Amino acid sequence: MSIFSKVKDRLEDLRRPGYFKKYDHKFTMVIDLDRCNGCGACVSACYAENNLPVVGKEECGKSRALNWIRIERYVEGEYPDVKVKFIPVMCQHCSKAPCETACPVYATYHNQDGLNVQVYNRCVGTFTCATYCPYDARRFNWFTYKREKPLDQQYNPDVTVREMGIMEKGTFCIQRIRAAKDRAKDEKRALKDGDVTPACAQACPTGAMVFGDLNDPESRVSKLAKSPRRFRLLEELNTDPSVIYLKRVMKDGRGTSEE
Amino acid sequence: MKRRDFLKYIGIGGAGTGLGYLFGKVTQSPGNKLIPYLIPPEDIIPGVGAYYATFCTECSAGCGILVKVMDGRARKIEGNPRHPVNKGKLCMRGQAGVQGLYNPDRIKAPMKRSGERGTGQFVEISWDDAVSTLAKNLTELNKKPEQLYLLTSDMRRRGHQHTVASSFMSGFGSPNIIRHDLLGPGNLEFANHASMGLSAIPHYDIENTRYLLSFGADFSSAWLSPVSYGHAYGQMRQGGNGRGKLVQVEPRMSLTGANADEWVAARPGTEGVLSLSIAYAIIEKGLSRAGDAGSWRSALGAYRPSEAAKTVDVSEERIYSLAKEFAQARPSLAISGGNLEGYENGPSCHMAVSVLNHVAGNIGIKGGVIPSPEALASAPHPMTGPKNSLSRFAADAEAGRIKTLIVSGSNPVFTAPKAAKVEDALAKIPFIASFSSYIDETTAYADIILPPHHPLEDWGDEFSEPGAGFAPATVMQPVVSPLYDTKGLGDIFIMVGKAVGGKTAARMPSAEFKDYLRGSWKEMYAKNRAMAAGAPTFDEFWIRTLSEGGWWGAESVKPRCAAVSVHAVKEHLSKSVAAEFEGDEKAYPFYLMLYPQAAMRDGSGALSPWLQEMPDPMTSVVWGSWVEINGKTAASLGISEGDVVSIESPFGKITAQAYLAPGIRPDTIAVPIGQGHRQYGRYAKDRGANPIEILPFKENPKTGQIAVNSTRVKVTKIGNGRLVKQEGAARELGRDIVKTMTPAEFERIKG
Amino acid sequence: MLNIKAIIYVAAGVVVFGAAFGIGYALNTYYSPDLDPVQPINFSHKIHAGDNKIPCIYCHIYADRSRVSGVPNVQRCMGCHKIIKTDSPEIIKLTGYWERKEPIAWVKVHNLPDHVGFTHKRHIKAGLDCKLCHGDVASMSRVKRVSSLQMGWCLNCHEKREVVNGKDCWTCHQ
Amino acid sequence: MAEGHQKSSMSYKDVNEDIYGIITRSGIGYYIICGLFGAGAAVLFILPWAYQIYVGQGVSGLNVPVFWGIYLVNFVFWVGVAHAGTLISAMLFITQTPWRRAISRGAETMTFFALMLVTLFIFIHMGRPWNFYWTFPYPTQRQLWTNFISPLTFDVFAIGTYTTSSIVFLYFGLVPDLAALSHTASGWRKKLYEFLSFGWRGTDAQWYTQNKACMFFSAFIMPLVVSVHSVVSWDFALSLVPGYSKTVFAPYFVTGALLSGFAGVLLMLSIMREAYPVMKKYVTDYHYDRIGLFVLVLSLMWSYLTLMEVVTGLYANTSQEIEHLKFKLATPPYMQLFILMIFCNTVLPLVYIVRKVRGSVFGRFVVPVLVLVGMWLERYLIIPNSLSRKFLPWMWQDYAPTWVEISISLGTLMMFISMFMMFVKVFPIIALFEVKEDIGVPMKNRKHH
Amino acid sequence: MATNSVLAVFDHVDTLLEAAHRCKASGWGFQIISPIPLGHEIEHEFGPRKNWLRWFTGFGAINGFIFGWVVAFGLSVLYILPRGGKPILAATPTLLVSYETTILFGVLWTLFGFFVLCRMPVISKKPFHPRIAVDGFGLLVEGVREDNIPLVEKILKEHGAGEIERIES
Repeated sequence: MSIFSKVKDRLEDLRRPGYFKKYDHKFTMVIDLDRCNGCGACVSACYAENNLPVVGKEECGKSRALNWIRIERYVEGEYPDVKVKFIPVMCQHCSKAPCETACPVYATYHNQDGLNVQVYNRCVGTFTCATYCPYDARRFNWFTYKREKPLDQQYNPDVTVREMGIMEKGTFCIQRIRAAKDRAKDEKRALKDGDVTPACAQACPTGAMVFGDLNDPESRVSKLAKSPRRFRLLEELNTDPSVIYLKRVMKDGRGTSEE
Repeated sequence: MKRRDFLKYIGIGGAGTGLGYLFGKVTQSPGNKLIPYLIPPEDIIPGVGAYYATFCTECSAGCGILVKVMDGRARKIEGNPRHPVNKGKLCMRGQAGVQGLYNPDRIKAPMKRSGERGTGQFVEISWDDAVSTLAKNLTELNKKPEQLYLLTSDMRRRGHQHTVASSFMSGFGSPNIIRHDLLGPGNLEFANHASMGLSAIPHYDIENTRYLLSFGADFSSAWLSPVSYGHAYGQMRQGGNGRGKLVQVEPRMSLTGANADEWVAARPGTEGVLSLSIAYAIIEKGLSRAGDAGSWRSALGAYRPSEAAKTVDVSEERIYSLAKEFAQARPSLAISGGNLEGYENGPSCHMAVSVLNHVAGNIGIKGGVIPSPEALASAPHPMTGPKNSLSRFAADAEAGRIKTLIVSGSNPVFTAPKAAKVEDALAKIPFIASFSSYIDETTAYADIILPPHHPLEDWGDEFSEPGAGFAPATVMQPVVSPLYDTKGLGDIFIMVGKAVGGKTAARMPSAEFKDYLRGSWKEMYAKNRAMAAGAPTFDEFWIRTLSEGGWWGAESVKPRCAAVSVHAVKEHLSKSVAAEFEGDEKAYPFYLMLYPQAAMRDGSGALSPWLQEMPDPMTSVVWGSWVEINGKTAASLGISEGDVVSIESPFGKITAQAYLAPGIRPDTIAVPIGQGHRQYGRYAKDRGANPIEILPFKENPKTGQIAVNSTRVKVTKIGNGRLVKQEGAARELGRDIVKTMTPAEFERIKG
Repeated sequence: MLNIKAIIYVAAGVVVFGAAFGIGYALNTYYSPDLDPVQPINFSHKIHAGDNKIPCIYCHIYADRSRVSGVPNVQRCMGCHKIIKTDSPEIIKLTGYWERKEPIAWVKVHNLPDHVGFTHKRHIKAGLDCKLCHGDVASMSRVKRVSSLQMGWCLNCHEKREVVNGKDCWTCHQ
Repeated sequence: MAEGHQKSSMSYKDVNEDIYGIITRSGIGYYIICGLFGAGAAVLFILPWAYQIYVGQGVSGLNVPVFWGIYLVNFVFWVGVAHAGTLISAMLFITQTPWRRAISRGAETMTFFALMLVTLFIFIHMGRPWNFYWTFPYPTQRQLWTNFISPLTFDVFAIGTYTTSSIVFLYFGLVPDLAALSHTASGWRKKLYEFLSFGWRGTDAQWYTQNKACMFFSAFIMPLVVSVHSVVSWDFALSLVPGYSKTVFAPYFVTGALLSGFAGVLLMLSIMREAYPVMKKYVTDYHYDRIGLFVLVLSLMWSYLTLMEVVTGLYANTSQEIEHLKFKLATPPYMQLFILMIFCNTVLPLVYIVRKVRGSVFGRFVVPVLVLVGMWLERYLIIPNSLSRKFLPWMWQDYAPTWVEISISLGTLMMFISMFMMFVKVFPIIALFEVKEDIGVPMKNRKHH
Repeated sequence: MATNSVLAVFDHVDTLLEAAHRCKASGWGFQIISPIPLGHEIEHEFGPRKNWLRWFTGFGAINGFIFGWVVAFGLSVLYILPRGGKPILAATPTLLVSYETTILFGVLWTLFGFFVLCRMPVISKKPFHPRIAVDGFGLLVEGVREDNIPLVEKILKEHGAGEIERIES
């Protein structure tokens, strides 16, 4: 009987969407669009931290820049009533990510930290994940990009330099998450709020980006995520993203008056 | 089995073994070498990053940074969380600092010119040769030491590196220090001094203000201290004590304008008029908080909204509503910069904004303009000397009064208009030495280059403008060992000074610059009681300072008082506050607005591939320059996006690609500064256009600022093209991607 | 009719080729020179770690603090060999390096590709014996790789020891 | 028995000689043309592909939102072309339609080579094609398998199964013919035939088994044909992309595939008949008549589904769908391409209503070529075009193929032709025994019932 | 008991079938070797037949179906990597995979069955006449006692056989 029920439990487990009963962590980023001024510091920080290659003018012209995070700018209205909205978009680490189902070789999957991770050395480059991604967050190594010497001395050794033919995307600076876990383990404690800050959030001058663990009810993100200004990008697609935006307050803003 | 068959199988087997072996070889990772240290550096653990504190030299804001060093190499620059200026944050420009250090086009050793001047051809020589050549040249000037000129920049004019340079010049006996800086806040400083009597830039308390009225000040990208103001902006919006409102007045929507709640597209050059008319409206409606409102009312009589409205191209009602909101919000703050700094009568414009602040009672209050406290006692004096007179420099060179020129940290060939004739001036100078890390346009004219360390390899210090309650003193220390055969900037002056001998050598510190710096700090430590707090001995203090990145006042210092009196500004406001533009309105129908981007600033960022690839926030253009034209204007001129257009002013012509911007006045076009280098390394060279070239040479005689918004231009289409930018379509098409809410709703949910 | 002989011959050929391929592959994988390369100095772990019982961490000083264990620097070697056995030919080679101020270019025996984020620190802190992966180095006069260092080999151990998140790709890959 | 055939006058011997003649008797011109196509394939396909592998996928025109370009278009197109072959054999076998017999081998061969290109295009479009085998579930020391919920894994299984089944099906038909021809042939062909026929004699039991096996295969392949192209359509339909995520895709793709497949068979037969006049004895106007009707019917079905594809988008009326349709239907040059596609696939096949046209030169050559072009355009208008207009307008980008992509596409087409031509020189392109069956069983006394 | 076989080549099928009837009546075994399938005619003459092929196919198909499920479910459980918020044991996609494997295995087992039932590949030399490859219809009479051979030949001749060959076993 016990074996039977064990098997039954196990099967139920395996039938549970996403499998994990509860993620160890649910790393989440809250981006306050009312703070964000679109300065681009996060983009640059990401280049520095994650060994992103510079592709040059010609490739940029083909829309092949390898920016893991970009700042989208949407314009409303015509002169003189122009309204501009900025939104930093990176990999949204969807809990129900379309890209994860797409990969035939498990190069992208969801891990216990609630992250959508990309395993570079497993990728065979079928492009499926990128076409499925509604946020266009994935970038591809069209060539083997080399930094001219001695610019290569700046490479971050904690992050692989990707070769050609590999898909990549924002990782929430997973190397920093690992390092923080490593430190926490050394100090024999659990990970606490503020231990991990991705490069973009660290650089953000306006403090628009806040990163933390949504599983921890005391964390800053948990508190911010309860904000009534909360929304998620293309939420109607039900991808359940882990990046939560807070609405911009604008003179001609669209209200949520339906509520 | 026959013998022949057997042999066949042997062959097959052999081939199989060989292929298998090869396959194994190919699939295995190749073994590589492990090269250990001969003698291990003490503080380095291989594979573990260490952080060294220093400060950022990419602009004059002086943010504190931490450099992550791993295996002896600088890997990443992050903000120093302890530093009061940037509070651990850092802009894109600061991040890219490592690309200056590891730039492939850095000068690796002293060099001597081998080709024609201006072509940038040099051969390497030894330091001994370089120093003795320069020293020999200087000794020949012994009779007339004033024939030595030093051309330097306004940036970092406050540290000991420049003290050494100053003593070098004074020891040699030449008073001729020319400071040239395209984007320096000279007009603002002058205006603040003249109107409020402040010797330093005050603290604009954006963080605590509830209503920020910005006249062209693009504090989100390149104005004064973008990181510090960026942080303050975030706090103002969602910092917890009510959401502050931002109104931006400028003809071209800048990044800050894009974030503003209201964008007021005043006619170029009339921002000062608008400011004064708002001030007038405040007084008129009896909302003024200034004690001397009455005297102001009469002084500002010419700026009645009813009359100003037409000049400014902003409706009278709007002026009144702005005035009402500005005066009623407490605290409110008006700031000025950007375009205003670039007008020929920039000081007057700035003063007009000071008047507005005064009238609304915003000076000296929290959330307003807070005058800086006294700087640290015995901090090195800011570099003095004739302020910013490139015209004098050009004239002196023309007259043959300059025999030897030392260039350090300035690049006037690029940042001065063609009309300034800097190149001609340089050609006249018999001997030019450049202390530069890169072959920029000015260095290309040099006869000899003495390359200094990159700031990440060098010693130095910085005393940024004191903010409210702190006077930071930041130390620059080498975070990596020098990459090439270069010397510290201070050491170069010391070396040359000693080689020259005589009085010059006597004025030079006896030791290396590093020890001189330490000695100076010891002196400062002795004179400042506040510094000693928590550090009983200097050694302890020094170690703490190095590890924390600097020292910032622990005690809050009382700010000085300041007020604007009619008397002080009368003289400056007596003339029209509206700026003049060169060129006939008929022939040249458009105002030309030049503006610095966060990435390139005055063009010094162009050498970094990261910054080149960083999309401009407002246009998303990368790796090049563009001209922003209003969509309707462009349509009437038959220009579509990406078209190559020529921009012609009375002083020259450039070509650039058109970007149809929604946020720009129809009578204005805007071009970013920073591209169009003819030298300056592989990433910057021959990319885009340099709009400074077509400016008239208008130097403000009092402040030395070159007016960058001072001409009209005409625009003609000359070809088709495709603009390299990142945006596909910038309209939401009703998808409601970025969700927003109204301020009223925000107030409701907060309550 | 059908040439049965031909079928048999072809089949035999395929078998022989396959077997030979396997042998070649195995030869390379398990007996390749990469496994116990000749080092510039004939350093013997047997003498140091075996006979003289010097603990590993004495020379590989970073093993418990960093991802890399750290090859001992020349200074550390010279620390002892200024006095001990200065006349042995290998030590003379070492002294030569020291005097020329030239680091010794050891050949890597345990080499991992760039995308593997292995860290010594965590494994040492978990109380693993160095022997577990490096074999009984104390009995080797020339170091030889005894483990395949392949992913499956890592995973087996992770599974056996029930490492937390031990089968998550990003635990090891970077 | 054989409607419309004038073959009863032929003897079995004629058949043997004719078919072996097709294999052996060709002028030097044939080999030169075949060689030229082969060389063209080498220059236009092998070299650019090697260049692409060496330099990276960046040599193609793909960009950030448009990750799937004409490689995938070709992939889907060739899967489509592959469909007619087995379906003709299988469906018509089950219904025992006699006119199948003369054309089934040719159609199956086309399927076989089309599937080769399908597999090839999967590798060509990969970023790291040297790791292609990671997509197969096989045990390794890494302990990692493949993701069974990925539509691409379905593809691996579907196309793998389809390729295997097609080869087996082709082989089944070939066995008796090879056995028969091995007695006529000489030299290396004889050896090859003997080897491949594995000692087939044609005993009653063998024929019975062969017939049964073909029957089972047909039963398997009919659902397989449907599943393969619907699985290919799932690659797109299982995503969220506007323009991809449509329920109509499975029937739409299958119908389109059959349409292009039948057009391909039609074209192939016409060309073969010109190359081998002797084939005119076997492939007659009757065949054109039947296939033409098929094309007509399929084109009508396809047109209906195309209409529904647009209509479903319009009914959904989301901004995404509308923008996608706007881009596809109202933006040059895609608007013109769409009109061309409709002309090729809907308007043009209508000429087949006239019986005479079905057998005319126009009906035999021009229409099938244009239908194939139209079907290629259909895929082009679905695959890269939908990706150009995804959810975030900021990332909208257009796509244009580069010379590498175009060259590889042309090169593979040439490879297809040259391989087909070589196949004809090795194996009988008309099923020997089936044609004999068509002629009828020789009887001395009694009439065949 | 030494048995011998006789192979006769006929021009026409009906005569061949008549001869076959005679042989059957005489208790001799026979095989018809033909260039085209004669299933229809033979069944008409001798009644319907059956063989084991369906069992091969069925076995393969069922096996394939099971294989599909085992592979897709089993391998998902072996190395658990959650993806897309979908369950590890996802039924719908597995059905798709097993659909394909059913067909694949069915096809492969049918091929195998075909080889087995056709006794292919042939190891030894089997009686055959080159004319059968073109337009002859062979009747192989088996299990004939040696002394009955002339009788058989006579009967075959009577029914219009062309070439007749004795085949030594």
